[in-house]
Amino acid sequence: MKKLINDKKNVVEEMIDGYVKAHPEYIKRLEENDRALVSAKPKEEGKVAILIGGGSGHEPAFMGYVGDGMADGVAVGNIFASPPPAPILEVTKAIDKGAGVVYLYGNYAGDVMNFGMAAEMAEMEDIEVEMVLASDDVASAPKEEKDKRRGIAGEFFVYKMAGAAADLGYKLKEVADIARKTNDNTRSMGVGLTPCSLPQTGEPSFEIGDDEMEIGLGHHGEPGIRKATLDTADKVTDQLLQPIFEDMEINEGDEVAVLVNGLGSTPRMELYIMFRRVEQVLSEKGIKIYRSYVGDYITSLEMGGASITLTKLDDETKKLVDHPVNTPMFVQK
Amino acid sequence: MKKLINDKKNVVEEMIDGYVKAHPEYIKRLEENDRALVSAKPKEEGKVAILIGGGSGHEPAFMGYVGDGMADGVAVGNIFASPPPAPILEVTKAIDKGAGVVYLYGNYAGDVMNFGMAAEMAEMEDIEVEMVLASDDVASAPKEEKDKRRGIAGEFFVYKMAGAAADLGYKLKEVADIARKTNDNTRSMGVGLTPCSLPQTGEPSFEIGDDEMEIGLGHHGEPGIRKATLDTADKVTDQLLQPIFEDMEINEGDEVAVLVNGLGSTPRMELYIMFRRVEQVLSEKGIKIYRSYVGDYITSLEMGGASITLTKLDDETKKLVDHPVNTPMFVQK
Amino acid sequence: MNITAKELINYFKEVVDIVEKEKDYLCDLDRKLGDGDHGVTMSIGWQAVNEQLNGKLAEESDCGKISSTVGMTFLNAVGSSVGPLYATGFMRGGKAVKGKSELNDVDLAAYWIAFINGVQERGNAKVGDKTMMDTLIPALEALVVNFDREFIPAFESAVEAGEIGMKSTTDLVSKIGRSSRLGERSKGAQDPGATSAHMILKAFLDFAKVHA
Amino acid sequence: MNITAKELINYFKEVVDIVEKEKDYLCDLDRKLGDGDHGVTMSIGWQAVNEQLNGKLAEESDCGKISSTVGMTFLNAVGSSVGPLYATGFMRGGKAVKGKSELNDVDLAAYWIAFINGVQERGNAKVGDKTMMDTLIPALEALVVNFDREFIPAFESAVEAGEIGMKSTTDLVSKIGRSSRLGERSKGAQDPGATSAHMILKAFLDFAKVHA
Ligand SMILES: Nc1ncnc2c1ncn2[C@@H]1O[C@H](COP(=O)(O)OP(=O)(O)O)[C@@H](O)[C@H]1O
Ligand SMILES: Nc1ncnc2c1ncn2[C@@H]1O[C@H](COP(=O)(O)OP(=O)(O)O)[C@@H](O)[C@H]1O
Ligand SMILES: [Mg+2]
Ligand SMILES: [Mg+2]
Ligand SMILES: [Mg+2]
Ligand SMILES: [Mg+2]
Repeated sequence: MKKLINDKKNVVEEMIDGYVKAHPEYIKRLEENDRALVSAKPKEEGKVAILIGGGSGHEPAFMGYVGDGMADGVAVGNIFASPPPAPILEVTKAIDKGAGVVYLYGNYAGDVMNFGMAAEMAEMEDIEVEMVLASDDVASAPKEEKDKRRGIAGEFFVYKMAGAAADLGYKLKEVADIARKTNDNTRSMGVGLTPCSLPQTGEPSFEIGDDEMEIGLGHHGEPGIRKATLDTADKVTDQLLQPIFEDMEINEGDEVAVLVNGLGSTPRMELYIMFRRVEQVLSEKGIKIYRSYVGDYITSLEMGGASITLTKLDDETKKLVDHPVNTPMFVQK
Repeated sequence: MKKLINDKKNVVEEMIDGYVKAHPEYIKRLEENDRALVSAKPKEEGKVAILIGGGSGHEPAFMGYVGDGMADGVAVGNIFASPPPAPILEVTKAIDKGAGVVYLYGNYAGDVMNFGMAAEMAEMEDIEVEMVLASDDVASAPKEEKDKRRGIAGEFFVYKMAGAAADLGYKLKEVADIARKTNDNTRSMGVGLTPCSLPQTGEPSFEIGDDEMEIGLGHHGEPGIRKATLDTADKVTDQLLQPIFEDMEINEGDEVAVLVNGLGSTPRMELYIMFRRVEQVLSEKGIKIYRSYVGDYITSLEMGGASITLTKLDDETKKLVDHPVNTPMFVQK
Repeated sequence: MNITAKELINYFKEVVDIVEKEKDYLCDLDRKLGDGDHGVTMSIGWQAVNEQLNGKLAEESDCGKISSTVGMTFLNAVGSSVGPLYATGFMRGGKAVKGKSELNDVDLAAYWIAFINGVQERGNAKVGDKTMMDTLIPALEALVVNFDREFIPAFESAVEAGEIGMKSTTDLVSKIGRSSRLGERSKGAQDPGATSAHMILKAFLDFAKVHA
Repeated sequence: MNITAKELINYFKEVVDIVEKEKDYLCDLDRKLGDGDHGVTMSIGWQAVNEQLNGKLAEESDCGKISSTVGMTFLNAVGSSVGPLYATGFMRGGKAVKGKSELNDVDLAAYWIAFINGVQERGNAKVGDKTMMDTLIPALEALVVNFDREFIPAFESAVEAGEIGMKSTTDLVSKIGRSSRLGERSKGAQDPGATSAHMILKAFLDFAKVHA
């Protein structure tokens, strides 16, 4: 596939370079490690700090979400690969304001090991760390094993709520609890239409027929639960919603935030057509949409497809989801 | 190409449907015409209103830019086709607060005719209308005929500045002058890597070899000025910047806002790699970047490629570019 | 010859069918020069017209009203470049035959003269700009020069002249509209608007011959 | 037999070459089961290691230091799943031979035992989970059972057992890591990590034989 890149070995480096140069008022690269980025506006002393991270290629996630109301720092991995412990540790040291740091990341073997190692090292430096893993992808393990599920677009809500809580002065444990509660109340399902390709290999990430879609696809192109014949937007949306409803305790009168997330190359036009159906189905069920997000929030390079995420809200998380955010790639008033 | 749509005849209708349902706090569809959308938060009496519009398929443009600090209403056309006069007129009537309406749109034969007809009708209803056409695409006509050029991503800055001016209470003529000044000081160049396809035809919008790019491509897939062999991001960026510099009165010490705009499927990673080069070249020339925008601002469905826009700033436009914005698809604090 | 309101409606229905049949071809042409949607746009517009023809206009007996409604309907369904152009044509044509329930030879000539002048005024394109005017202006000239009481022979030469004009667009460098940005690269492809304009004229000629 | 620090460095350079040669194959395997980057990751990591081998480590005479540095370098270059896994292996191996400028048969056995135990502790995977442990645990068992003063024969059986383990992953349903989400669909492809682990062991055997 065609890419606007220079040396394929340097894509992540050069992306970060461009990023910090484009948004110096938001973001700073640490001298200690060039994969370690922190907010240019440090938090007040005594407030809990939020650290996010994961592989590259998911932009706006993860580096795009550093700023007021979301994360204080990010560790940036290679494409689709967890960052190593070193940048995580450096970010941790830089953003800790004496109140501890919450690590938020997706449930992937690599991230679990690298963030885990970094947390051990941080504790050796007397920094308290809480870790919360997003595991919102219904397709990735049965309901009984929710903690085995991977994190996909629903991670966005985990950052959103935890970031707001930290901003509002919640304590370490409380911020982590908000993140856990959000993850518990969040479900996502994705569909893939066209593959992406890693700059280094140029090979399509998966094979798929001209009239096929991959239901339950992961956001690194990991195969989903089944291939099916591509159908109308409404029917595809229904196929994504159904397992979410089967999995989730959600009833008439409940309120949710909705995220219809594009995987990279699917136009907003199609995302809004999907949203239209989500709204129809939810309103038929008497479930109220409190807030909606439609766009590219966690992508997979130029992959084609989308995911739908529902997160059930209560009075506390409604306040948190409304909390303003100001980052280079996501601003909410 | 694969699309997540229902009936291809209804894509625009259903997109708008989803859009207004997703963002009821921002946007309202007029009863008089279902292609006529206005801000849910009407402007104060006596303030100039901004009307934007054009074909669909460019999302976030144009409908995404309705809200505080940008446009008050939008007329939505079919895919890549100007809206007819009727929705333009209805929006005009709905948003006029007695101080007149500025129409901002790109310089395309269709838009010129339809907006022109609507303006005539509006005048018959005693609404004062000013029209400003964006013509920022250096590739589309020689320098001597700047007014023949088409508008591409640089339109964003025209909306941004005019929207801010209207918000700050500028009068009709003054808002239009700001829009014209911005257009005069704005230059863009695009590059296409992969085509998009209209939902109705499913055919690729242009043909291009596996190692080719189209330099100077328009954002509807109109062929550019030449095909060239795909090169590194830095060299492509240089090829886009060179004609901009040749065309523009810009010197050491000048300040600019930069927009690196993705056409649809090009990942942010690549846009930031291009931005990195833009910053290098500008800083070599001693030109200061006052503000940067990197992302999908005016797209062409799932087209692959990008454009670079520079807009030269003065003290007034610096204030205007900094002015906050709050729309469903673009928020600036 | 006389064309009744009912027949005029049937003519417009023929255009609907032709556009449906030729829409892919029109898109192909537009992909070479523009944004590839001319066939889509024509189809959207004429399908909307078709609804009116079968609905509100089905019993309409004023040829002028029929044509203006076709124009307005087309315009509001498509916008785009051809929306205002063809709409203005059909509305001006309608104005020229306002109130008439039948069109005789003179009416028909007046109708198409008004049509073409309307398109020209709206778009301001000249012969050689590589637009539909390369079909329409030669057609207008031939119609005016050859009209002498009988519509069909004059219109036959108009369609012939239009066809030559249409074909001439292949070798032209575009000077107006989307394709003008291509410069020299616009050579070698026939203009989609010139092509659809020819279809509209040709369809009327065929229709008139059958009903003569 | 004895492996000097210089030779140990040369072994790691062999791994660098093998990974470069096999990276596409490893990506192919990972595309079937995971995110398609295993070869890329291995290549990035071993290229970073190679820089150290030719730079800071070129004159290093402490085998323990060499191996730990290889581990840390690999980890910091790649992160990912295999970063912590292989890094822990090389660091634990390094710890087992700390301070030694030459490794004898017993040292070598201790090195690889520590290596495999390290990987196992880091990843907590068991035989049958369809990971690199399907190569490494059988290898460890064979090494321990067969080691009797001489390293090469014992390691030969370790590599053989590892190969059988590696091949067995093809028919396994994955229980851990990215591919576990595939369920039954993970059957039919050999695990990329099991494959690269076998390469690392096999390369050492070949190297040791030449230097014996
Ligand atoms: N000013 C004009 N006068 C006459 N015809 C024009 C003018 N501008 C464009 N056209 C015609 O419009 C055609 C393109 O129509 P279409 O593709 O439907 O619209 P758009 O260019 O908005 O996509 C061109 O082929 C040309 O014949
Ligand atoms: N917990 C674990 N223990 C041992 N090996 C593991 C574990 N998790 C994953 N692996 C190995 O990692 C390999 C994948 O490596 P790689 O593709 O580089 O990382 P990632 O999965 O992060 O993309 C798998 O093939 C598997 O052998
Ligand atoms: Mg990976
Ligand atoms: Mg068009
Ligand atoms: Mg067109
Ligand atoms: Mg992998």
